[in-house]
Amino acid sequence: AEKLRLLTWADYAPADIVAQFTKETGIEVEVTLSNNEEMISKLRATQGAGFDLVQPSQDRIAGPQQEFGIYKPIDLSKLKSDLFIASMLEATKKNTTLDGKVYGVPHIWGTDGLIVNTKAAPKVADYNDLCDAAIAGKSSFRAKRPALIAFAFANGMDPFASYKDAKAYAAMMDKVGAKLAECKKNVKFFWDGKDQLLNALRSGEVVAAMAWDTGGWKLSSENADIKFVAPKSGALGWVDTFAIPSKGRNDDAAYKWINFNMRPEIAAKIAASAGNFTASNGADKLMQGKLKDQFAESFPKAAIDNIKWYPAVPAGIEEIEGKVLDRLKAGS
Amino acid sequence: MNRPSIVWKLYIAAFYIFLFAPLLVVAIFAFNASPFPSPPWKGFTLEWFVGTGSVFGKPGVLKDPIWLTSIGNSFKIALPVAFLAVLIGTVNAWVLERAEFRGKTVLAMMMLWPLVIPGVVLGISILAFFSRVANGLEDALNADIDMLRPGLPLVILGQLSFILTIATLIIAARLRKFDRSLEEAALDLGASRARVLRTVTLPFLKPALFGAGLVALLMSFENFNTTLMLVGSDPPLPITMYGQMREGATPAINAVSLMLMLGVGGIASIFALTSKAEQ
Amino acid sequence: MKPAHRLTLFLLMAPAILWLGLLIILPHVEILILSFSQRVAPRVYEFGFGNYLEFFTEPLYWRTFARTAIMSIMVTVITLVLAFPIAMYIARVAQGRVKAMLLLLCLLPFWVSELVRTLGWMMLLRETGIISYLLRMTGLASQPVELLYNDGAVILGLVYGGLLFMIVPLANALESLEPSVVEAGFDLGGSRWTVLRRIVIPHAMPGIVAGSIIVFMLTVGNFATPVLLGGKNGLWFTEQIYAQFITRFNWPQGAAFGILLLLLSSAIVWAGLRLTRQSLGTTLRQA
Amino acid sequence: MSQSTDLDLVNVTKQFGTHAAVNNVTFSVARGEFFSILGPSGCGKTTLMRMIAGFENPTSGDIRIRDKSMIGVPANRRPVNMVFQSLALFPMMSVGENIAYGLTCRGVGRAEADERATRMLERVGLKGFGERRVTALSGGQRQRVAIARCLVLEPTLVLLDEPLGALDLKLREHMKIELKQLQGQFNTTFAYITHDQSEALVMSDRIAVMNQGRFEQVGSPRELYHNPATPFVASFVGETNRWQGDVASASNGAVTVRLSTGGMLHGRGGVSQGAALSFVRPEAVALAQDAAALSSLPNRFEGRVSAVLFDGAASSLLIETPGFDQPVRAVLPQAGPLAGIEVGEAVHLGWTADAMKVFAA
Amino acid sequence: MSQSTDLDLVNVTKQFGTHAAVNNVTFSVARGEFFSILGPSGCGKTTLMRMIAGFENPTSGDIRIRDKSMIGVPANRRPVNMVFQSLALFPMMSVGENIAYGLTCRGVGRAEADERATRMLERVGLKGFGERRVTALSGGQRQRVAIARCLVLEPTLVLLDEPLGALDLKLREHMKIELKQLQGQFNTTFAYITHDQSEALVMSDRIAVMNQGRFEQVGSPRELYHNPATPFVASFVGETNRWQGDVASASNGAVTVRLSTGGMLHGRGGVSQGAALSFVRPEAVALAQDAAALSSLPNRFEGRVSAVLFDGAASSLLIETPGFDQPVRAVLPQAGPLAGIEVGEAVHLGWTADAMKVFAA
Ligand SMILES: Nc1ncnc2c1ncn2[C@@H]1O[C@H](COP(=O)(O)OP(=O)(O)OP(=O)(O)O)[C@@H](O)[C@H]1O
Ligand SMILES: Nc1ncnc2c1ncn2[C@@H]1O[C@H](COP(=O)(O)OP(=O)(O)OP(=O)(O)O)[C@@H](O)[C@H]1O
Ligand SMILES: [Mg+2]
Ligand SMILES: [Mg+2]
Repeated sequence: AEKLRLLTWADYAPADIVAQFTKETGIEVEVTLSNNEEMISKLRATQGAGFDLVQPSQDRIAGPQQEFGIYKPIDLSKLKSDLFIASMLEATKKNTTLDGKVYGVPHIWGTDGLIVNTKAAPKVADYNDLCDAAIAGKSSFRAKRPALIAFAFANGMDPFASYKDAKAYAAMMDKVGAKLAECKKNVKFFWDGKDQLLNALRSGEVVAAMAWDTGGWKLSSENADIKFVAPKSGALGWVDTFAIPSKGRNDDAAYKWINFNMRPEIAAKIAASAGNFTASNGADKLMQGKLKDQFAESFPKAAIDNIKWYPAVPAGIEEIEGKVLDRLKAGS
Repeated sequence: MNRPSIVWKLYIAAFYIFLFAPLLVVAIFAFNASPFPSPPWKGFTLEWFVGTGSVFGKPGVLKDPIWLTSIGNSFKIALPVAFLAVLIGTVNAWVLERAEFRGKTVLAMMMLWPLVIPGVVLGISILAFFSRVANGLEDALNADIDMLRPGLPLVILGQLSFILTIATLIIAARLRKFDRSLEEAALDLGASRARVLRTVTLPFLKPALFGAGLVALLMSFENFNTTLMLVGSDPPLPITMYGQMREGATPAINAVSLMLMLGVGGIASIFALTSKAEQ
Repeated sequence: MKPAHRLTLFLLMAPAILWLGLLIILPHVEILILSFSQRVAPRVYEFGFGNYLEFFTEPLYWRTFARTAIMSIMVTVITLVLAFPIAMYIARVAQGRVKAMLLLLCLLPFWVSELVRTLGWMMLLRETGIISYLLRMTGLASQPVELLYNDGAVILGLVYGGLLFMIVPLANALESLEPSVVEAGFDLGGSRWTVLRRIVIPHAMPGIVAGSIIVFMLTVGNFATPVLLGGKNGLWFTEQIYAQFITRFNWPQGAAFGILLLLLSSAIVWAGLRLTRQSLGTTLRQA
Repeated sequence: MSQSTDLDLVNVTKQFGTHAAVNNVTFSVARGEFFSILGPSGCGKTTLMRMIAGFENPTSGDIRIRDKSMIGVPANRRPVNMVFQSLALFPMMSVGENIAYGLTCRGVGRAEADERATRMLERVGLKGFGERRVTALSGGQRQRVAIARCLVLEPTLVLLDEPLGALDLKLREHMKIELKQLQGQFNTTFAYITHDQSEALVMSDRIAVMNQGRFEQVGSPRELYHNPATPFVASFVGETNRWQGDVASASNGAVTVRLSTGGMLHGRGGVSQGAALSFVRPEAVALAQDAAALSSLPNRFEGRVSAVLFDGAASSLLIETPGFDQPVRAVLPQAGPLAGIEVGEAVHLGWTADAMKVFAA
Repeated sequence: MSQSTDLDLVNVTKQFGTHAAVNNVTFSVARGEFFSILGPSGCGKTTLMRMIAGFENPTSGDIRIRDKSMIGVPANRRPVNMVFQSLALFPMMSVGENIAYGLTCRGVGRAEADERATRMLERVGLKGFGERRVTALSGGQRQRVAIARCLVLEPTLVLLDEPLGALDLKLREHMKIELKQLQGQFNTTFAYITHDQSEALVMSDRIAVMNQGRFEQVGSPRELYHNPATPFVASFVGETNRWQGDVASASNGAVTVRLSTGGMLHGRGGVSQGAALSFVRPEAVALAQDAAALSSLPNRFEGRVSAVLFDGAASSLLIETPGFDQPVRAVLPQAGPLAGIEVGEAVHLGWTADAMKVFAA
């Protein structure tokens, strides 16, 4: 049978959705789970072969494309653009355009903020509070670029403004790195996988962490003390996309999958499975009230306005960040 | 010297407890009716083996396509690796023990070399090299050769690169013990060379061939470092386990681990029994 | 007869040549070449020592390197010390069935995936794990105790992983020591310590070296154990290689690290062999 | 015990499970004596020696060296040293280090130990071999190093467990004589075990013949050879003819034996009735071309040569003789009319009553 | 070649590099003969045999079996079978399968091969052993299986490469006789190699003494023992006294030798001047208490017993004799006044000129 090889995040392709797709189209879907870095590195290793559809974040498309040429331009005519929230589609297209060609369309979006056990760590309201001695040994964040960006904002810098100026950016990152290094002794571990963090929060090994909103809301429903908090300096907004690898073998199926996924009723189900929001136009109406309520609780109007959306990452920036992160992990 | 002191015996006992503690813990908590593999004990369940996911939100190993496919992938890798390791290992052993040619010591040293290369380095070097070959072929032929990209074939080659050394050593060790006058005796009694090989040499090597096959199977099943760098869209068991462990383990991993232990234990006992029968 | 003979020989050697050539030598040549190419612009690379320079100028990298080397040596020594009495017992005290059992029991855990073993240690050591739980149950600790995510846990995991590879060559070497030689050592007036130092250890030297080399190699090249058991402070050099390849997409830098790791391990193995005057071939055969 | 004994074993027994490897053995070895224990494989020789050296503890009985009980004294504190069957040279040391090992264990300084080792090497005829690896020595040289390694410690007693077992025939012949000379030269007491009767006979002052954990007889080589006390000793020590029969009559030590195959034999022994074993040495069988020459002998027969086993001075004849179920073995005459005898020829044979020992079977 | 020879080697040479392991050897073995090649270790015996079996090709010369040249015929097509020093029984097969192996190789059917193997086992005294593993046999039984495996093929010629080397002394003595009997019973030609002179002497019809790749002498056991053609044969075959000296005078085969230590000896040999080696067998040395008894002997000396090597029938004396640099070895008299002679006693000794062989050194 026809096959679609999908490289995506956990929960983005739940089994029942896959089954429904197969039923409708006769196309089988082979799902491989991954994260941004591994998605790109896999494609880099294969020069864009091995998968037919991938879902990196929108800021991770242009740079790697420029360096490695691992994606194929998207034929927008094959997509039903009215299925997308127009503003989000436009923003994503802009961020993923290289040499006039579009390489990604939006799928799921969400934010990075703080998950706080309000009983054990009532005072945590911003990223810097993770470094507070009161919760020594019980905080956590990922040793990845979102942490750098978040702490930059929390300490009054604007990293996105310096994207174009590598030197200034490097200097800024050094400062952030120093701040994080100081914070490190407070950290139980740098979390890696979502469930790993959630388990630690559940068990009380960790009481406050920088993490994705969905995780916080999931825990909230289990334990009312745990809340997702939009930090004072602003949550970080991300958008995961659909992109087609340069040597994908089944573009038709890929477009079919995208269109299928963006159908409001399907998108709603996926959003519920992932616990995030979708770029599908009209899906929010179908979504259960709970997620909306949680979003409303975590994001008062001001906080929504304060969300910092990632712009596309220019090539070279990640190298600067990478070194800072390495130092953070290695230094003691 | 031959009467061990009590301290020594205690040390031995402690050592074996130390050796098995982690495995026992893993095995026991495969049956814990809790979504996390940690104490306290919440009661006995088989949910993590055969559950459909209705109880803990995640299905048991035998119902979860992720685990099932990765177990399948492990076999898809291990069986060819074992087969090729035995086949090529036998030929290599023959070259090492029987052939006379200049540069033999160099070749023998080269065959040992993979053992002192870190697995990760082996992985990246093969990845980089085959990727260059694939790119070159792509430019030249305008066709992408999937086999040379990360994926099952490359994992098989990567594992083979060092498992072959082990297989060669095992078979060569046995071949070295072979008394060549047995072959001469068979010739002397009128057998043709092919017959000598079939009736005398191969039967003698059989335990080593079998042993090398099992060892290759086990090593392939548990290899992580090299595989990690070469895996494509079809991860074998260790890679999946690693992913799940970084995600925060559920007892499903314990269940898989227990199955793995039982499998390995089974193979090891077969091996022990056959080698005993051999004596 | 002669040309046919040479053809046969060539055919027999072909698999070995293909194996070593395609899977070992050329790939290493490739990463060597790769390690000398440095990026000047997107998709533009040129020859240079930049990747190595980077290693030496960035303390982070060489510190991780040194840390990995030193900890690996520590792990090797600890493993040797822990394994020696066990190997001694298996080789020289235990008899018949017991001996076979002890050896088989030693082997079993090590054929199970490294990840399973590491998982076991994680379950034992973590704050919500078994040991912490038991300590609280027995009243020895009032708070949950975190034993995971530190260098101690890494060393523990690595030692555990290396034990078998130490015990087997040691036991082999010790076993080949004739009992009467040991008895002669006592008979001529030697104390336990004298016999151990002057007879048993010198005899077991090939086994000690073989075991140490293997354990060192496995340790220095390990990835999963330090990653999973290690804390926020510890970075293993293989993680750097992994990071360069996977999260940084910087293959040339990763290749340079790979070459450096290869040099490190070869150098230490060579030094070990020189110090103990053993040869690689016989040593590995011992294992 | 008398003051001039170096070693005394008193009722020593060693049980392994229910099996008594050494069973109630008592003997003494005098100062300066070359004492051998001779017995077949598995009879308990090594076990006995290991108890003296201190590697096994006797189940019961006492072991005394120069009148001091050794029970509970560990091997490294006993004034005895052992030459092992496998020699057990230390392969990780040079020849010189091997010999100096025991001295350094005693706390003798490096320099002095080396010097004494060098001197000892000279005395055993291995001058200048100190730096060699032991693996680079010939069998006989290794042998001498093993002995030198013991002698340098000037032990009261040297134990030797089949030290010539690993050597080839010609070398063994040579080392037999050399070993005996060394013992005389150092004037040390040797306790030597072997399963080779020729070794024991040639070297020893006294021999104990051991069988199934017990001593059958202790005596000088000639005593054992000419006056065996038991059938086991008679057949184990030296080549012999052996026939089974029944006592026909007995008086005053003179015994007549009837073989089941008909022969009547006259010999001497302490048996008075029932089944009997008779032993005659091949060299005691007299041969003649005509019966008259043997008329003085009580045992006289006529037979036919079935095989000539020519082996130089050790040649023998097998003679098919009516009344006997196996051929009689006799020494091939080196001179005289019978020197050239061939297979199939008839011959007369006979022996004195004294030459035939009869034992109860 | 004569029609009654089974094996003929003509000027066979085998070079390994520059070293000639076998050097221009020519001999024939008659049908049904037991022919031995006797020589020290490394003299080329195995190489010679491997050329006959077909595992090595001679550098030059011809090997003919029943008058057919074997040059270029591979091992598995030659009508000879070999019993290997290591026996080379197939451990993966039962005793019966071992014996039937050669038959099935020839295409004999399973059932018939089994039956013939069973019959052969019976003939070598191993009835009912067919199902056993070869590892479950004693040394002597394995020996017989190895021979049966060859004999079942009814080869023209059986080659045996030191087949008794691995057995212990007593068993070897026994197997010597058994092997000779087997050969007689099957009436097959045997070519046997050994470095043990006693084996060769006892079993063989003819013996070739080999040294450094060459044949020194070929002859019957008695010929070799009593009339050695070369000094090597004289000293290698049988126990002997050996002295080095110079020819003082020589005429008509009678030679007088002056030892450097003064002694004057009279013997026989083809040497007329220069350095000479003299050989006398211990059993040829006559002993007496007073000189008069030896007055008829041309060689007469007086000495003093330096060692009595008591070994039953094989006992000997070492006699320190003025004029000789080493003690003279003589057989210990078993009877007469000298039977009880002790170390230190004076004794007269002598031998005939015929008993002493003199060769150019
Ligand atoms: N440690 C032991 N445990 C049990 N039985 C033993 C032990 N050591 C020896 N034996 C048994 O005791 C008996 C005597 O053994 P020992 O080694 O003393 O014989 P031996 O006379 O030295 O024989 P050989 O001439 O073959 O060396 C044998 O039956 C042997 O199996
Ligand atoms: N394949 C070979 N290559 C080189 N030299 C060889 C080879 N085979 C034998 N030789 C040499 O030829 C000589 C004779 O060897 P051979 O094995 O025939 O001796 P042998 O008389 O059988 O000795 P042994 O009694 O020890 O078995 C030896 O010096 C040996 O080293
Ligand atoms: Mg013994
Ligand atoms: Mg030979």
